[in-house]
Amino acid sequence: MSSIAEAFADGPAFVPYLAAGDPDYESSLTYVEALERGGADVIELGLPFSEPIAEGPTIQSAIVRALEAGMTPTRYFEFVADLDVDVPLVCMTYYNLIAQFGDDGERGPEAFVRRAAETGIDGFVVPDLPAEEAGPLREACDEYGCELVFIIAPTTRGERLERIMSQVSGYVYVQARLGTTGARTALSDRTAESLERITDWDVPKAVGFGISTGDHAQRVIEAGADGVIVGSALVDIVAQGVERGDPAVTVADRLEGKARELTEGALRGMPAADGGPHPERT
Amino acid sequence: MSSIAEAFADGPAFVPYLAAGDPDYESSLTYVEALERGGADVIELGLPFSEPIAEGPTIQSAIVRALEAGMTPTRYFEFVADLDVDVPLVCMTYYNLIAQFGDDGERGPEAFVRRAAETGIDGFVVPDLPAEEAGPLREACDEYGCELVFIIAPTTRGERLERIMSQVSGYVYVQARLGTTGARTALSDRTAESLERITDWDVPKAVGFGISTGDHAQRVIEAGADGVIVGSALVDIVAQGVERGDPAVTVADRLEGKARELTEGALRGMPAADGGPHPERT
Amino acid sequence: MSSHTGKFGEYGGQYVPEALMPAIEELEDAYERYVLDNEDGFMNEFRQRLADFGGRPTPLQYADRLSERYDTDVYLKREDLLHGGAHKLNNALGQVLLAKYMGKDRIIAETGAGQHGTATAMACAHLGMPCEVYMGRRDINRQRPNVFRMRLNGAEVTPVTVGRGTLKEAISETMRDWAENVEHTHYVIGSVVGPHPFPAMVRDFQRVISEEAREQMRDRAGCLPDSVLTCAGGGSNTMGLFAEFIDDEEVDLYAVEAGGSSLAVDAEEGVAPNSATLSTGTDGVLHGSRTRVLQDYDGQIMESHSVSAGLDYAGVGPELADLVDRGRVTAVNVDDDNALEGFHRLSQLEGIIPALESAHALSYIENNRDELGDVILLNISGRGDKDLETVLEETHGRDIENAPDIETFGATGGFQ
Amino acid sequence: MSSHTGKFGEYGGQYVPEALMPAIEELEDAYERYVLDNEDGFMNEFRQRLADFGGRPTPLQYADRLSERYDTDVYLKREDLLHGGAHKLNNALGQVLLAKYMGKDRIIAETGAGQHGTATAMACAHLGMPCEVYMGRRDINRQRPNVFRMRLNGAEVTPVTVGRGTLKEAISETMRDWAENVEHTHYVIGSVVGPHPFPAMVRDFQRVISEEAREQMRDRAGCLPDSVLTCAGGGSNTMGLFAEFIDDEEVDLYAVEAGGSSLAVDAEEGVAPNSATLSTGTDGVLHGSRTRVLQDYDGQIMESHSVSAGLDYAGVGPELADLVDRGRVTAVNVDDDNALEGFHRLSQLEGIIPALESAHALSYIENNRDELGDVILLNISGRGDKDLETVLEETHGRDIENAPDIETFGATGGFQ
Ligand SMILES: Cc1ncc(COP(=O)(O)O)c(C=O)c1O
Ligand SMILES: Cc1ncc(COP(=O)(O)O)c(C=O)c1O
Repeated sequence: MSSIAEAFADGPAFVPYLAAGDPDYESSLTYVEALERGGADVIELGLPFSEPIAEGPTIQSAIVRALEAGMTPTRYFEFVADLDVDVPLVCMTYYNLIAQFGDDGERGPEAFVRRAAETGIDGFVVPDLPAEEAGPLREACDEYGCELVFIIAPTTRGERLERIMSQVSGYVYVQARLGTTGARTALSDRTAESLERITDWDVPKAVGFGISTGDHAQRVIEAGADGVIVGSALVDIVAQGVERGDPAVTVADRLEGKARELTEGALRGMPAADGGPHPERT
Repeated sequence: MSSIAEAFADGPAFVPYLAAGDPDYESSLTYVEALERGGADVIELGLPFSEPIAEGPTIQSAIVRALEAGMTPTRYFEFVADLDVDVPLVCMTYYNLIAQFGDDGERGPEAFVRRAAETGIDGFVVPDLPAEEAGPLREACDEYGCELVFIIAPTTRGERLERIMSQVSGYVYVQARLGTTGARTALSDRTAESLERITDWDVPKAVGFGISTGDHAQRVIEAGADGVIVGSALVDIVAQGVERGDPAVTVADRLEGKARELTEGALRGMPAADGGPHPERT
Repeated sequence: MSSHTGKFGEYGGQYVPEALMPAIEELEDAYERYVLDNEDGFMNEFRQRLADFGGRPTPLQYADRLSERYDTDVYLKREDLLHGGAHKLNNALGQVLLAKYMGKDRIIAETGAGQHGTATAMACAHLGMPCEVYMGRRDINRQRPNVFRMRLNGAEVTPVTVGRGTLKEAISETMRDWAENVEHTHYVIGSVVGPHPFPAMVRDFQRVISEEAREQMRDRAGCLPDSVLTCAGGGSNTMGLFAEFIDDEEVDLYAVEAGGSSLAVDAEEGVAPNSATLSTGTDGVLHGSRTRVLQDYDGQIMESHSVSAGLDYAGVGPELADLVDRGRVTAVNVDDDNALEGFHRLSQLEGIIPALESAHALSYIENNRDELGDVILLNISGRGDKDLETVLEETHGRDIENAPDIETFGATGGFQ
Repeated sequence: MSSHTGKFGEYGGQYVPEALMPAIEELEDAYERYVLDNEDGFMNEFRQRLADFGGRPTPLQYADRLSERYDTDVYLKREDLLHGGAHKLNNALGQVLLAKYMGKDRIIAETGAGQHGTATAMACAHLGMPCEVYMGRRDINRQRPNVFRMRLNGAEVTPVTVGRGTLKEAISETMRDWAENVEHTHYVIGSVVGPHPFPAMVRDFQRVISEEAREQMRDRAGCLPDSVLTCAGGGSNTMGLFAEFIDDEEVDLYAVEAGGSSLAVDAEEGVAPNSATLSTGTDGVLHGSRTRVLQDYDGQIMESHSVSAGLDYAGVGPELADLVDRGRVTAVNVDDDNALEGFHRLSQLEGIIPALESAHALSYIENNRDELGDVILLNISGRGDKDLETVLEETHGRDIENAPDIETFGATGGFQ
């Protein structure tokens, strides 16, 4: 059983996202570590790309901050190595950085995955890489024992669902609503419907896009998800810290607090042992 | 013999121009009177029109000053009546003012000429009225005993010359060079050539456009002209007075001086009794 | 009406300084030989260049959304698509080419809004002729992009500072230059105004508009229009659009002038707050011909006004004045506010930003739909790019029904 | 090269968020049915509207004075005469019409210089579709007239403030909007870039340029050109002009990119002082497709630069990249200074003020006349009215051989 599979094994998983190096290398290390203290089961760690077409304004800004502070793919792997966390790490980035990555005279997905795996990355999410174009990355993941997470959108149906199912591993990232990443105050009611389409998939289902409170997390789990992915709500805390000039420890405490709120919300949503929304997993 | 014919009868005629009412009614009266003292044989008195297409910048500006000071056709005739001069007056204006002139319920050339003749005008020059369109004005002039002066340009030739010859009376205004009115430092050498084309005309030939010194005047007369027409060089003196804020008497004195210079220059150009450039006129 | 005599009823003629008469006679001769008799294939070359360089034929477009709005068939003749952005090139190219055939080696022109100046500068660059354009100082300041375009095309732009510094002063100034350099210079006048043969010749260069439009109407609509509308400043696009329809007695012709801010005239001040010469002017002599003009009781020419610089002229073509007198053309007018509304309406409904001049004609339909019959032909004489600044300024602070919110065009925020 | 697979050699594909994939598949289907198979007469309506509303065909003009200068036959394809002032309308009208056929009820688009945005806004007004255009904050400030034109046509213009606030950011932002509203919104992309089917579809909408030009060359010159040149930003006018000549092996095709101020790239700073993607770029994935891009060693996209906003893009169409790789198209470039010279040259010699984009292609002839053969076809992709301010600023202080003296364009005096 892979480390990611294990993370989803007992109870709902809380999967937070932060952009590596936002707003600077050192602070960012402490922020990611705070997430683990707050209960993270898996951490999605963004490798910043200059054209993040799947992100909303919050994460875009985080990426700009990280890039301006000097984050690069090479620094990213140093960052991962420097991180003191025990939970599995998923690298979230865009395909061009993977395609261009050079190591030991080689370029492309294999070089990237090899280095990532060596450094301690357990899986990948690449929002601009549809299943149709994923061949080379899928192979590299297989070779180095990494997971390749895919996103399914509310609009994904029919053949596309099947194509993704045949490629996905680790977990499936269920996009709760259309659009880009970003915290919302109201939760999309398309979540349950989305989950229904994939009840028979044999990977855990983690729901993301717009989750910002413990209450949201609870309801997502109640709707049948195996995990909640939260990005913008956490990045907001980093942004706020930058804006107010708060010391890194204060920001880290807030992140830990928010993570705990979300972890607990998710736990509250877990079905009772006597069955409930997740009959298949009792 | 008309008064204009008389003015040309003995020796070369000096024909100065000023715009009536420039820069104001009262000063302008004294300026015109100064011209007579300086030796004017005939005075061309401009009736200002808003679009003086045949004038250069100097006379344009004079016209703008006169219009702004309230000159109108009606005021113009009052001006003529108020003038204390004995030499013949030629009204120089544009055709629209003649065509629009209203008097006693009538409009147009006849009304205009009647009023002008009553007031003491002896002739007209209308630079935008070619011989082809001059019928109505010609008739009115005949009726009221006025002269109708035409301009011939260096480019006027053949049929056009004849058409003008058949209509002209008083004198023919020989344009010394192409273009619009305006004082020049050098004199056009087209003058003699222009005069040659009309040696057989039975009206006096007055040359204008660009004459500004006694020396010019002399040479024009030597070239065979019967008179010199001078406008811009005189208007320049008025403009200078306005600019410097000189009292009207000072300006009038200067005008008289300039007029005298031109009169004398013209006289110097007169052929000796034993013949010379004007054999036909001994 | 015989254009050969240079008279249209009472109007027309040649009221110019003697120095110009020989040139005008020479031009008359050239007009008859090259334009009317196609000597040396002049008209063929003209037509060919209008096509290749100018982009003729311009389309006739069925305006879906206007037609729906007015429950009638509205066809637009798209002179805005001509090179330079207005019908002006038809005339400028014709005259510059004619000057070449005549052996002239210099071109002068006046311009108000700058459209005729830019068209002339383009034609001169195209045909390799030196070009000088006179433009009022005030117009230069109002129409900088057009000044710059002329300069880019290699023309000199000479400011005219006399008087109010607008079109009428620029025309006078150009005539003065012509009087001086008449032997080797041709004066490209910008509309169907001035002494004969200009009104007839400019009309004949613009006639291509109605030659095409009449044919296109037959092809597209299967019939002639019930009414034909366009704006009239000097009236060159007007005569160009009307020319071939004049003998079609069943077709109503409308010349839409600029009503400005009011039709009242302050003769005391010598100011007309409009340019509706055909409606409010009287017979007079201006810039070389007898025609309708805006003048005071004495015959002094008045300052005209319109939100659209291209219509802002105190005179009008003598032939058009005569057609109105004879009842063949109906002279109407549209004021500044309604012209702006027409401008915004066409921009939003059809995706065509018209010249403010053309917007006058468009707006006439809005309030007079019933008298215009079932098939309307409207000339879009030019595009509105030149008018963006003016529209911005003039729309601001007025209550223009359908204008987008352009206050937000400021330095910050979006433009929702 | 089969466009049906969405691949051009190594290039192309569909690298977009999953949320967009269904829409892209729907679009693929619509492209095949309506565009390729002319279902419901889509292509007929498209062609008709391009003619009546757009002003097609645009002329092919023999350029007398350029031909003389280069002692060769230079023909200009006049896309500057298309409605809106550039070839952009061909594509915008095609896509907006397609969106209507697909039952979409909202249009979004990105724009850099504003040309694609204005073309889309015009097409939307014409077809009655609501329209929102994303535009970088910096571009908004540089291109105010185009912003105003879009607003006049009823479009919303939404500023993009991320990053440097130019085209690349605007494209990303439009993709985000699309990802959110994909079910009822169509994204009208502005060039032959983006995920399949955009590159093939946009090419097919622009193909009309070469369909006309090839025929016109045969009619006018009696032969095909030896070389065909045009500028390439994303490459839509380029592919449109090349499409029908690709099988004519004897015809040389030149894509002229913006050399900016230098071909050197500062990978350290992430800045390319040019937009010569085909010459200096490397394989990468940008905005949904694999193509040549300007990127640093890590794969971060670089800021490109060109004096001409419409060429200022870090990517290029995948099909064009492939044609260059395969040796069918020659990629060359012209720097800012030479482009400005070309701009002034065409303005003065032919009376056509070209877009700065088009000026690049023109200038290539100046210095490479010998390799181009005896008959040259050059596309004037747009007119330069939009560039007046830029040209004024950029010419000032440079030593541009044939520029008019524009320092005197100041507040006083003449413009001799
Ligand atoms: C677009 C446009 N339409 C109309 C006019 C008015 O001129 P005319 O009445 O001679 O057609 C102008 C003059 O500049 C113009 O630019
Ligand atoms: C006139 C003109 N030409 C060329 C271009 C470059 O675009 P493309 O390479 O897609 O033709 C643009 C882009 O805005 C343009 O406006």
